[in-house]
Amino acid sequence: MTDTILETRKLRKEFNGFVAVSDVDLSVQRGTIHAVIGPNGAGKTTLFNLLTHFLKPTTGVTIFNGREITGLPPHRIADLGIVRSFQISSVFPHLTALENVRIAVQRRNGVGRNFWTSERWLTKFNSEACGYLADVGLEKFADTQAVELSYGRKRSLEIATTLALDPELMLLDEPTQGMGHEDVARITELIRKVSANRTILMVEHNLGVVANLSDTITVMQRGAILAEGDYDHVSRHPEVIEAYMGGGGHA
Amino acid sequence: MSVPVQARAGRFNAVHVLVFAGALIALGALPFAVYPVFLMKAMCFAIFACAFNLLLGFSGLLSFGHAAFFGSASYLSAYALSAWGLSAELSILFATVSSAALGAVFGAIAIRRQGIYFAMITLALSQMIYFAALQADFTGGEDGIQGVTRNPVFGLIDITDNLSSYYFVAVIFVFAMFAVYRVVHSPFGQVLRAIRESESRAKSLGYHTDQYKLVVFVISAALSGLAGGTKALVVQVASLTDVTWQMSGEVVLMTLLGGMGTVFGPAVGAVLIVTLQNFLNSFGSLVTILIGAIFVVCVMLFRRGILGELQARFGRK
Amino acid sequence: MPEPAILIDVNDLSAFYGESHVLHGVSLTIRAGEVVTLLGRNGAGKTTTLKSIMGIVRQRQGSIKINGLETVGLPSNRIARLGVAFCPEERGIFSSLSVEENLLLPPIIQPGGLGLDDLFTLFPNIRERLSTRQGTRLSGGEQQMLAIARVLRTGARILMLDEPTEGLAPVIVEQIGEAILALKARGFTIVLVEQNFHFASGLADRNYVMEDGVIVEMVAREEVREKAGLLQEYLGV
Amino acid sequence: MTTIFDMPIAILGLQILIGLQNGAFYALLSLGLAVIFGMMNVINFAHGAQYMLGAFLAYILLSWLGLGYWWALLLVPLLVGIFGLAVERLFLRHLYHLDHLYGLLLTFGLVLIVEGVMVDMFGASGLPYSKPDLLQGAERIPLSWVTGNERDIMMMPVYRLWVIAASIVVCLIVWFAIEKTRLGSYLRAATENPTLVRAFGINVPIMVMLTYGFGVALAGFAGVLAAGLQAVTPHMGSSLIIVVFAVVVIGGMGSIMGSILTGFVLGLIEAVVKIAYPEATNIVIFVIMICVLLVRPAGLFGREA
Amino acid sequence: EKLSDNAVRIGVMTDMAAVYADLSGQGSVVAAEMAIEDFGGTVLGAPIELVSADHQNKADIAAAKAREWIDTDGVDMLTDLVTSSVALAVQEVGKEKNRVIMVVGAATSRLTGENCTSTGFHWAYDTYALANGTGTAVVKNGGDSWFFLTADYAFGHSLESDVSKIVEKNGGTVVGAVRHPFPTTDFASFLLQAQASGAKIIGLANAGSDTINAIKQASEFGIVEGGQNLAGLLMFITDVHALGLDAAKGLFMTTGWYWDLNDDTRAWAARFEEKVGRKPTMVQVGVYSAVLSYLKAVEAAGTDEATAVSEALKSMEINDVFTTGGKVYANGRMAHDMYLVQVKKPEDSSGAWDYLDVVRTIPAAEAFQNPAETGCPITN
Ligand SMILES: Nc1ncnc2c1ncn2[C@@H]1O[C@H](COP(=O)(O)OP(=O)(O)OP(=O)(O)O)[C@@H](O)[C@H]1O
Ligand SMILES: Nc1ncnc2c1ncn2[C@@H]1O[C@H](COP(=O)(O)OP(=O)(O)OP(=O)(O)O)[C@@H](O)[C@H]1O
Ligand SMILES: [Mg+2]
Ligand SMILES: [Mg+2]
Repeated sequence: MTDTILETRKLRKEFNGFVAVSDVDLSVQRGTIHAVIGPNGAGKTTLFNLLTHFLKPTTGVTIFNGREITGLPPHRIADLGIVRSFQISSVFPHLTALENVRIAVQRRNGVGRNFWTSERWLTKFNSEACGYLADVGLEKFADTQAVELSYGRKRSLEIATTLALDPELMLLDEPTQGMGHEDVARITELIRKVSANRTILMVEHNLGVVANLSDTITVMQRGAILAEGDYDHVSRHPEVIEAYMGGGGHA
Repeated sequence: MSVPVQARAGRFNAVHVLVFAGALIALGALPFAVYPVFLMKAMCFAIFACAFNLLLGFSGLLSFGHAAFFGSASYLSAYALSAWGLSAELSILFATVSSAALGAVFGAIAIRRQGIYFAMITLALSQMIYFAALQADFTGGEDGIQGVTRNPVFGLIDITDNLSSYYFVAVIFVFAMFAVYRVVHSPFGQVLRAIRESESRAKSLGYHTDQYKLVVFVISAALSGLAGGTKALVVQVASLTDVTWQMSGEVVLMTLLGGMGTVFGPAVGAVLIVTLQNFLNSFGSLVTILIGAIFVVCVMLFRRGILGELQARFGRK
Repeated sequence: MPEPAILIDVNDLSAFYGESHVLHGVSLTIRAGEVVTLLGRNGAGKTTTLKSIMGIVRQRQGSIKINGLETVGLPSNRIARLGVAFCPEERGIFSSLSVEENLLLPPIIQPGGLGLDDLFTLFPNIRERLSTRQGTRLSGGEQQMLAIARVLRTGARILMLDEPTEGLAPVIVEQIGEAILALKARGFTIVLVEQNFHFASGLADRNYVMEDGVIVEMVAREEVREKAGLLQEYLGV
Repeated sequence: MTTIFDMPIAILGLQILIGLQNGAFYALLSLGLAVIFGMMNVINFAHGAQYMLGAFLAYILLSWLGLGYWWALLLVPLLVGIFGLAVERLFLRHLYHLDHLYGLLLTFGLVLIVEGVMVDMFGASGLPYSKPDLLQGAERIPLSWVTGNERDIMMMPVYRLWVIAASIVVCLIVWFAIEKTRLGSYLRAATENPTLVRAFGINVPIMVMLTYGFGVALAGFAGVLAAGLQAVTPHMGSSLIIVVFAVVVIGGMGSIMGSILTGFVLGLIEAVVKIAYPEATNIVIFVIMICVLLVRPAGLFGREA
Repeated sequence: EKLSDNAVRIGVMTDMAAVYADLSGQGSVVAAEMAIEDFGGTVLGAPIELVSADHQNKADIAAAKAREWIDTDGVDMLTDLVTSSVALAVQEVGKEKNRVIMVVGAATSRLTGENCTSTGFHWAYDTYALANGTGTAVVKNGGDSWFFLTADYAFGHSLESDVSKIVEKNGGTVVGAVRHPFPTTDFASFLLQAQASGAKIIGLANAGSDTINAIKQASEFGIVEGGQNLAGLLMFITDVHALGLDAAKGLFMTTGWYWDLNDDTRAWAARFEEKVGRKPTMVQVGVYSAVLSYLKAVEAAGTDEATAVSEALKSMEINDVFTTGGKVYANGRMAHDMYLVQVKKPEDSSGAWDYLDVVRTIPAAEAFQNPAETGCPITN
């Protein structure tokens, strides 16, 4: 069964006259892994920001599960089941890795606003949080403060945190950036694993990962969609090769 | 609260229990050693500073207008006590609730701004309160509300003598400290920490961060109001002093001096500053110099604040 | 042909972050005109090594000689004036500066750096976005380009690039590879930290492999093939 | 005489000029603060005290050493600046890596010390300082070109004209030095990430120290100007400092021109309020600040975070 | 037992470091010490002890400290109390705890009016006396139209309204007033409004640095040259000192005391100056007089119980360096002669502190309000 989980119509974003996303019609099928690739500055992250409502579109609408969600504030979007990771890693630096993940687990269980009970009550979420850490290979660092993690591990932590929300649609902005080869492999596997009953939309520059994972690929350039299709299709597209992949395109 | 009591109690170790019991006993015995009015005043400021620290220390919000809550509450409870003859606890409750309401208004305006802008908006709003206090009729202008009476608690228990009012204030104090502790060490407190660390990440995880900040702002304002309302009862005066920006500054200093990352540090800082002001009182301009010097030394050498420094030394989390 | 002079000579370097001891006796040498890479898993200590050479990590022991001068006691601004430039992995674009201000920020240390025109040919995005008021408004990849462009301008003869291709589109990665070779040809010395082994090994004269804060292997260009097994073990490639 | 709002136009015009002159003080002080606050992220609470110190030094130079106003104008900023350098070197330097609250606390402590010492040495009620002969008296400014009436003449005190002129010149010089040279971007960058800027080869500690000293010197300069207008008292700075902070915030932190323009404009607005509703003079700036920040979160000329 | 805990303790509570520190402050403490010394150091055979504190012009600090002194240190009398809010708060504590409060530094007439207490006294001056002294004299001198620069708080308002009444009673008119915020450093705008009003007299219903700055800046705009005159409604000799004679010359003001009145005052002032380094103000010498009178009253009453001492005070005649023939009214007001003074021209002054010429002595009965009209319920 494939139906459309997310759809945009004529989505557009201008920054002081500069068009970063230009009338994009994107449609993401439920249960697939959908990759967005494109040259730097093509508007991929901006598109993510529009989808999660971190930015307000200049014009255009977004439809999620058949429902228009255009005006909602970002936290409502997350409530609906759309969660993102950030391109430039964004963790809670002085919380331990475990606490980082637990914040998300807590959110999913809707116990954030509870200010009358002890936080010890939260320990019941620890084992679940540890599970997510183990998924990304950070179990050894559960009690390390996030600042002290190396760059690559921070990114793994961020993915674990995102996963912990168990989102219906997960947006990953360059999940493997800054990771070593083994980690890239592990994250690729992880993404495949977690994609089982959810939809994943991701931006990625690592073509190996893209080729390996994605069901559909949308190529953006200068804010607009240049090509769309599976990997074989887009990797042969001459304009894509010229604008994005270059000579060594096939990883 | 679904967690079994045993499971929680089990996490209290003997040291905690001892420290806690010791503190309670000390609190009960203290008025026999130290002048109770002074102690009550110190407790009021301690509540104020701890309430303030909910914002500064645990949510990363520097409010530079907290005197508005403290001061307006002190006026309102003074007025309720002397003009309406309301009982002590109701007057204080009235002041607390009003401060919470004021906090909701201030919070709604200020909360969307960050850092220094947040500080300046709160300052500006509190200057409005100052202006109102100076101009309004019921506040008595710069003469303040004088001769506030200590009405009986529940209309029954007489608290006109210092010792009985001390125990009344001590109960409020313990309640407020517990409230602060509870808020900080709660699931909500955990989210606040996360918001302070990275607001955008918290948002993307689905937290409505503005709402969280507003809630903590209101809690902090309410507790500041509790402190101010109680203070009017204690010193039996409500005056402009409590609504000036200098008072907002003083509470920042108390908090930093005591340790802003700690729950009870601000109380220690408050007590210390009140004590300094009290005992060095007759030295004139030398006091100013001395207090200034103490701040400089603290910032340079004990910057985690007194309690923060102690915790770091003795390795508690 | 005589060996080119040793430019950077690191001997038994230890580095610390507060209490934690991160580098445990790193030794490496870099000769004038070489491209040398530092490879290793996440957290191996590559960044820390660069930062120690640069003097950004101040808690360090051992010896770091740049052009024969001991620099362990020097502050980073003095080290930079010796002609060493550093491009950090987290990019370090300043949000309070416009793109142009970011680009022009590092002072020219010696003549011979790339001119603006060269930089714009290399990274056309930057020319286009020059007037953006906050550097951090750029896309991730554009920020990376800006961070690289910024140090290429300074004329420093030793470039230390920490994961410069991270987040860049394959075409740009290719171009950066070419640029590095061009710079090498102009006599620059380049130290490269990379996760992208294929990219790095294609450029490098020598590769150092790090693990847990020490150098565990040095692989010269000629040996890459024969030591493939070893690299597989250390890097998982 | 021509009148507007029941007020002779000559007097109205004068009110405006005086607003400008008060604005000149706001501009000068907020400029120094903006340099320190916007460029170094230090909340220099001692700015008012340093301004007061400037006024006192002018008094001391005159009464102890017989050095008059012009000497004071030259020497006082230097002396106050040196005081600033010492403060930076001894204290502030060790606080940059911390939350900027600590800078606030430290400078607050310094205020208490400096004010206490001054009260101890000179008393609290104030000292007289006389301006030089050259700047005594009032300038006749004809307004007949506006009103057509020969009798409309403003009598603007020369000293106040001088304050406006001196302040504009200094503000423009500073603006040029910071915005039109590389200095401003070095400073802003160093605030954000000093380690990296240092790794570019810039001696950040020295640069920051000089910047602080310079900002403080501006406060000292304003202090000398003020000594000619008002009683020199140990508390003259503390009532001003909060308003000046407000000016910097309205202008937008980090914007030099923003601080200057806002300073002058707010002086003018205040002048109007002083006529229309004088009781509100002390809060009008705060009302404006709230309005501005609600509409423009980073102030009028600030960069959005 | 006649004396509580066998000692008489006097507390001087004053502004030690802020704006009123010069006119009271440490000098008030020294004056109190001098009074104790002149009295002989003991009363009724018991020692006299002095404590002092800084109330920082904050009512809550003052009230709390007053309670502490009374409850734990056995202080019998408190004096000085410089600002109105402080004085009102402490007088309230004195009422509750039955202690003698002798306010010297504060100005508000409320202390012996609606807020009077049976053990509260007001010693040196009050807003009524100042308004009355300056207002009457100035109108009589031809200054019959007034414009006020009023500090926008209760003290300023009451000073303004007191003076207005007097001006109108004497046949003058009030043409306007501008309420300026407190504190204000630049008065130019307000002065111009005063100038535009055309009033002959600009009354300064403010205090301290506000008054100083207003006067200093008035000279810039040629206000005096333009035919208008300034009247400082609450000024101390320290204010004249801060202004310098150049700026202050010709100014009228009312004071309760001046050091250069007669040989006694000169001698006392010299003694004081030796210890403090400057001439005394009316507040400081007022503290001396209050303490001395209190001790005499304790001796006369034979106890330090407040009501008895108050009775004794009210039946005494006050004769000391501060005043001769002073009377204490039932409402606690000590009525004594006041002086209308004018600031000397620089060329007429022999140097520092030689600042004032006494123009007129205002007899006590005329200077202070008739207790029956004050609104104080205590009438005998
Ligand atoms: N807030 C902003 N203000 C101005 N310009 C912006 C802003 N955000 C993004 N841009 C510009 O919009 C364009 C698209 O940026 P975006 O971050 O979406 O690119 P991207 O496709 O994610 O690139 P990359 O692969 O490098 O991450 C870029 O040129 C960028 O400079
Ligand atoms: N600021 C810090 N405080 C404490 N420990 C740190 C800090 N920065 C790094 N570390 C630790 O030092 C070790 C080396 O880190 P470094 O950043 O040098 O690794 P790296 O090889 O560059 O890794 P990556 O490929 O992920 O960038 C890691 O274990 C890391 O956790
Ligand atoms: Mg991107
Ligand atoms: Mg690294």
